[in-house]
Amino acid sequence: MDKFTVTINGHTIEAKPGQSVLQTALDNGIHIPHYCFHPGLPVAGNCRMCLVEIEGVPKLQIACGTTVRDGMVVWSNNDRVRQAVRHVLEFLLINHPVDCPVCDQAGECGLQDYYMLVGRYDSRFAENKVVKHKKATPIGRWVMLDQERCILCSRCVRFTREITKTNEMAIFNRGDHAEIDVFPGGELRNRYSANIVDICPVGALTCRDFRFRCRVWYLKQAPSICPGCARGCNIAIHFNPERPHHAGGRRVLRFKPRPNPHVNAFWLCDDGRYSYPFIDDHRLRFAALREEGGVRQLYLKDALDRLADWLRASRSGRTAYLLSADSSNEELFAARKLLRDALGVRCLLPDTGLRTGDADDFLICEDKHPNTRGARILFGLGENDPVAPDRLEAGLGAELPELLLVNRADLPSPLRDKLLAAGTRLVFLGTNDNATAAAAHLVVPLVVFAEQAGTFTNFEGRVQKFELAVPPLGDAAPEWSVHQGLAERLGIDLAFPGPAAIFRQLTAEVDAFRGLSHESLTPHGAMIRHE
Amino acid sequence: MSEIAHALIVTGYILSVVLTLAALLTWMERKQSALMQDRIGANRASILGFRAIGLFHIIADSLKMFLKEDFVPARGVRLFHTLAPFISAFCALAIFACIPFGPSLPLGDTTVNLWIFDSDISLLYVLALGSLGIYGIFFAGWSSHNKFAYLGAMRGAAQMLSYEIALGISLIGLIMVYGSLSLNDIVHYQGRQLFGFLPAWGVFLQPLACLIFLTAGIAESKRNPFDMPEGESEIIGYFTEYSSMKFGLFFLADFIEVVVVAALVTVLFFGGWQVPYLQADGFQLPGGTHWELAPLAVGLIQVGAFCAKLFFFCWLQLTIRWTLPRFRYDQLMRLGWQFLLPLSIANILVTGIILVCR
Amino acid sequence: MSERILSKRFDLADSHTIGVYEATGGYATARRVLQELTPAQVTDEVKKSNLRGRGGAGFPTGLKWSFIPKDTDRPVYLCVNADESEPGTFKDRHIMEKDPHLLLEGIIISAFAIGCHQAYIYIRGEYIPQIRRLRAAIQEAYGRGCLGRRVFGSGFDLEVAVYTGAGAYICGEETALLESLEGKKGYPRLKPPFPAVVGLYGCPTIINNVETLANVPAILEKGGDWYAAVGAHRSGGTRLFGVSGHVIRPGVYERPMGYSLKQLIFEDAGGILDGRALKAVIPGGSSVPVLRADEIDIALDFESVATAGSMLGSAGVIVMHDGTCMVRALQRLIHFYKDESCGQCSPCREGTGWLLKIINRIIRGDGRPEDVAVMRDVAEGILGNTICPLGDAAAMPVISFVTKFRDEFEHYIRHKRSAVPAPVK
Amino acid sequence: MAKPKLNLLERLYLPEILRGLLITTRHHFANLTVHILHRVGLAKGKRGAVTFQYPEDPRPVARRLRARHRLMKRPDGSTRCVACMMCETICPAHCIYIVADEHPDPRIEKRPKSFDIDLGICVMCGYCVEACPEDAIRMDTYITETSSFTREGMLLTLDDLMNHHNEDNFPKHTSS
Repeated sequence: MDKFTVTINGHTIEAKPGQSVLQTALDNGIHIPHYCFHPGLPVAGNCRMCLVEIEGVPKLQIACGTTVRDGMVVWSNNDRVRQAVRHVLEFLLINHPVDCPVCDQAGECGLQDYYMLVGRYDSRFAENKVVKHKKATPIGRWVMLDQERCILCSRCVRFTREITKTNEMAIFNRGDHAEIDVFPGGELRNRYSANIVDICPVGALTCRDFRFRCRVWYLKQAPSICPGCARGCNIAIHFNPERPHHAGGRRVLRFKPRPNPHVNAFWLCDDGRYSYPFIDDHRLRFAALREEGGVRQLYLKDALDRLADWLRASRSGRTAYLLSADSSNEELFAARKLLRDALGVRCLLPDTGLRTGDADDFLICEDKHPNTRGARILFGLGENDPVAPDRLEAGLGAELPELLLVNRADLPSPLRDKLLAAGTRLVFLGTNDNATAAAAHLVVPLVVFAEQAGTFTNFEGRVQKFELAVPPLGDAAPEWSVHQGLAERLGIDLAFPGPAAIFRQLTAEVDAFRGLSHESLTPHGAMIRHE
Repeated sequence: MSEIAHALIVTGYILSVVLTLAALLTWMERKQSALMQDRIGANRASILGFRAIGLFHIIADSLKMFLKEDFVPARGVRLFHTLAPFISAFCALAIFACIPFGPSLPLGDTTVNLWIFDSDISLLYVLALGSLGIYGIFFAGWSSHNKFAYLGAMRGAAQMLSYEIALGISLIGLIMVYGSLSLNDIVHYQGRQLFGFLPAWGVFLQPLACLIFLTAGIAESKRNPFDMPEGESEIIGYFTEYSSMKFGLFFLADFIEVVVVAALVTVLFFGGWQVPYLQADGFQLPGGTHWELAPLAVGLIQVGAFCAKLFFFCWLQLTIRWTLPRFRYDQLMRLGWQFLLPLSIANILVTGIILVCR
Repeated sequence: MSERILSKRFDLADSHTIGVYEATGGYATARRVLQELTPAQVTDEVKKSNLRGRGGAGFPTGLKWSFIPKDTDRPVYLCVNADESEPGTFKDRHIMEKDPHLLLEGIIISAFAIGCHQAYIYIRGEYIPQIRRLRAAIQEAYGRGCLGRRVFGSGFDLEVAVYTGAGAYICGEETALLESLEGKKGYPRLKPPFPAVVGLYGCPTIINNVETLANVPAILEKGGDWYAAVGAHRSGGTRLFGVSGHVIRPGVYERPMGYSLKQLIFEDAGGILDGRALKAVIPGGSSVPVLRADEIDIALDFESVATAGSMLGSAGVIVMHDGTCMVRALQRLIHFYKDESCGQCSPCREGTGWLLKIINRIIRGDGRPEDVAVMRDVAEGILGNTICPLGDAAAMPVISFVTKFRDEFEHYIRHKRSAVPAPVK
Repeated sequence: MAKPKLNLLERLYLPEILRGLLITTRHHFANLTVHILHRVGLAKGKRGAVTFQYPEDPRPVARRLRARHRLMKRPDGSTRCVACMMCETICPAHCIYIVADEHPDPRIEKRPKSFDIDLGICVMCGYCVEACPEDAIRMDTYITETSSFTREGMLLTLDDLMNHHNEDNFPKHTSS
């Protein structure tokens, strides 16, 4: 038999044999309170919050540690269960310092949630709380430990034991003096350490980077894809739209992993997670033109006029375009339609983000761009691409181009100097400031991935969708709309109403993407057809 | 004394009485409304710590008016914008030319007439000037290039036209009785007695006309409960774009009109300067009692009586203004056209029938 | 005097040596079993005997053995639970001290029955003389071919090792014992899976109490039916009752299942100390509900004691006379459980500490009227909601104490002193 | 709303208008009399108006009046506020701006680096006081004169909120 029928709170639902009662309930939208259970970790069964009554079993059973049987009848909402859960919650709370005002977890705290759900609202605890050793102590680069807030669910211990296999954490002492900690003299050294902040159901483990920046209820979130490497981990962008006085004006405050069983399960590496500041820091907001006597800021439309003039003036074959693997599929496709197909511009993908040897066997990839695979497919790049920095000059052709459009990349400074000396007009299209942007004759500001919707193709060919989170800064525009603006000025027919339409055209024109649609990309993305 | 000098002196006297009264009314309105509403009212302006129950506010206000920026809207019409308050104030003031403030006072060997001119068409003159006042309002609204001002002006025009008719017609009965349009004649006529004891005042001869005239008169002066053109709570009104002394003039004209209405009611319906039983030689009570007085004393008492009556009707208008709530525009129009106009026509008919049958 | 199965050699000189043991018929049964019987026959005989676990829960031993998967390709382990830490219980140490070979013979037969070639004796670290005796006995047994390769010349190999615990009460819980044996922190495991399927190192494992295994040779010697007949109801054989507290002759008494508790206290143990009146009896080790003096006219077998509202548990009978302050007595018990809670699951970790704080406060004289109800409610919150029975063990005495001696608790709270006068020194 | 039915007399208006005039006139002359008597030093116990002559004659305020805010202090003089943002969150006018910072004492953990209230926006609803879990903000200063010539002048900073010239007048009651 491959399907069981179980009845939970009167709802008859199907269950997979071998699955736990709790997982079955959660999969079917029935919420049973739980702390120690996490779908990505082995079952510990120690918090006792998920107690349920199973008909025919005299004692209450924990839903996380009980596998379903066919015909099982489970109650998680009757008085007996509620009473027991209320007891357990009371036990967890008696020694918990109710310092919610200073606790960063407040607002996304399991204790608060279940207190509202099943709590005994008036405390009966007239004693002194147990005082533990560590309050607000850093235990790693990213993680702050507060032992008093800990409810000893052991999720973090199990994470370091089972997922990273680094075993930095353990529970020390016994009874009500038990406390989590890193081993004496040690600290969290794995590259996934901040995941224990995510899985901690209370405020015992908080993020040192996010600490006191913003209360979580001010945050809104948008589903997205981590741009940190070619893995394409699913993330939620947490941003603060209304209170600019927090976090020094940064809008995006953190990335949180979103579960995707095909890519990142429940996890996210620290490198990707803390890559978010580029969204707000050192951004190019307005177009800039370098003239005799200095740099002048100008409107985007005027910059596009200028660039269109330059493109028109440049002799065919003497214009080159350096692609970026940070662009979305849609942006790359727009570049392909305009620059490669319509104008015959030479398009190269420079290699700027390969950190050889940095990969591990879990999530981290050597290629630090989210869409190298997409760029390769859309521009039909061969073995020599991406082009290593030392071969870039050769790649540009026999004579240096008259007009060079650089997308986001920072050129190696010898090449840059040589180009400028040779009189090449350097146009920088990009999101963040760098040396090339500073030296360019024309700067066109682009939006970052969080300011638009689109898709990335990860290293294994999985196309995944990301959504708009925050509005563009200043005059910055999506790359596809820049290409479209140029096309209008050059009299080329290239009309896209938006990224969704581009994606439709892309799936119609590019073989590898044929058959994909936005619907097929939810929720876990979809694989391209193999070339 | 030459005619000119005489006219100038009398004009000066009348202007001083009217303007002083109008200025005083600005203070009185605030104080009276405060008393009626259990408040204290204006009392902050002080000179050397001396407050004079708020009387200095008159000075303070006019100083303020003079010192304010004289503002004309950029797209307004400067000429009419400037002209408007003068028309308003002029028309209101000019009415006083034919209002007798008292009898002819014998001063030594001359007599001083306490009116500027007397004519057979005085009443028509009064009505004509009253109607001209509308131009001030209309110019103000139109030249301001402001929709609220314009709305106020339109309302004002409609309202004044409507009530002008009832006002005029209500007087016809009176003219039929008095048989004259000269205000002096009318006042003299009211020195008689009806049935031997009742002064022959217009209010007794034409009680309905009196009521209609008072109502329509208040409406003409555009004050609560008829302050549609101003409508502070909704459109601010025709002087929205006015500041400085131009606004001051409108403001003053407003109070002069109060005095005008009071003066006309006094003259037409309450015996003008007549005091009951006071004849040229003294009091002659109905029982035959006679109390002789010097002609000058009689004259002064009559001047005083006129001022007292004038003051009383000013007070009455203020009391009405601070007692009654504002009409809605449709109610205002219905009252004018469907109520006052038919009533005033009926009044003429009844008066005519009585006169014919007598 | 009734049948003595376990303690028959206790009075002999040098009863712990293999010489004495073999001279009194020792190892004969094991030798016969290994040569003549099949494992299934042994298990059947034990099933027939109604032998029930002596550790406290009273689970039928034969049934437990039969849970071992028949065709497993993994090794099967036998763990002997000699971590006798229950307050009021001191029977296993007598077996290990006076007759360790009886235990070893039981181990040999049991291991044969379940197909185990490696047995571990997990003994509490404080039992130093017993550890020495046991190690010496194992040495002797190896020397005589009773253990090791080809036991008694049969084709059956068996290694026995002694493992000393570090003094944690929780390691007497069978799965915590396994964790400890594996070298980890003594945290009880979630059940299912039961150890008989996934036990030590993930292999099928049987965990039996010392006294349980010591009964096995007699069952195989005289037959399961005979053994069942010795006891009462569905509890076969005899038990070692450890009587302690306010009695004249405290000690270990072997009596058949179904023996009268009253007789045990007033005749065998000589009655109450100082001629005082009996107040309360805890019949099965500190973790079972207490019985008032008027409730003790019961038979000591699993079913009868359960009917009386308590449990036979590990048969450690704790007797308290009327000079005992029940509040202080409960404080001692709670203190013990609070100290011994492993801290893994929330109700027991937090609840025992809370209970201790409340009762300490009562004894300090700061009790509140609602405290009794709160204690009861807290204990009920622990009861049945934990991974292992330690939570129940802590909760049951609390519930029974505050229910049956409520007056004393309320008196203490109201008057800030005990209802029982302090004992005269 | 149902309109009241008017009887004939009421529909004639005039009697009702006269009745209204009588009421207002009565007030007018009664108050006038009292004021005149006051001038000559009589009838001191009778008030002729409900007006308070602010500022010479400050209006008595309710004990519960919500006036300008203040931040409470710990015994060592530092602020009691832990920058939990409850007040900032509940504020319906969005007039509170808090930036949190690490407190040097790990037992307190959090403190406000800056705490600004824009009185130009504040609606004096008192929700911030209700929401505060630390009793760190109160509106019991009885300071009602909070005008300024600039918008910036209406912004109270942490320092403004903690130090007041009339601190002695504040209610003394303290809760934990």
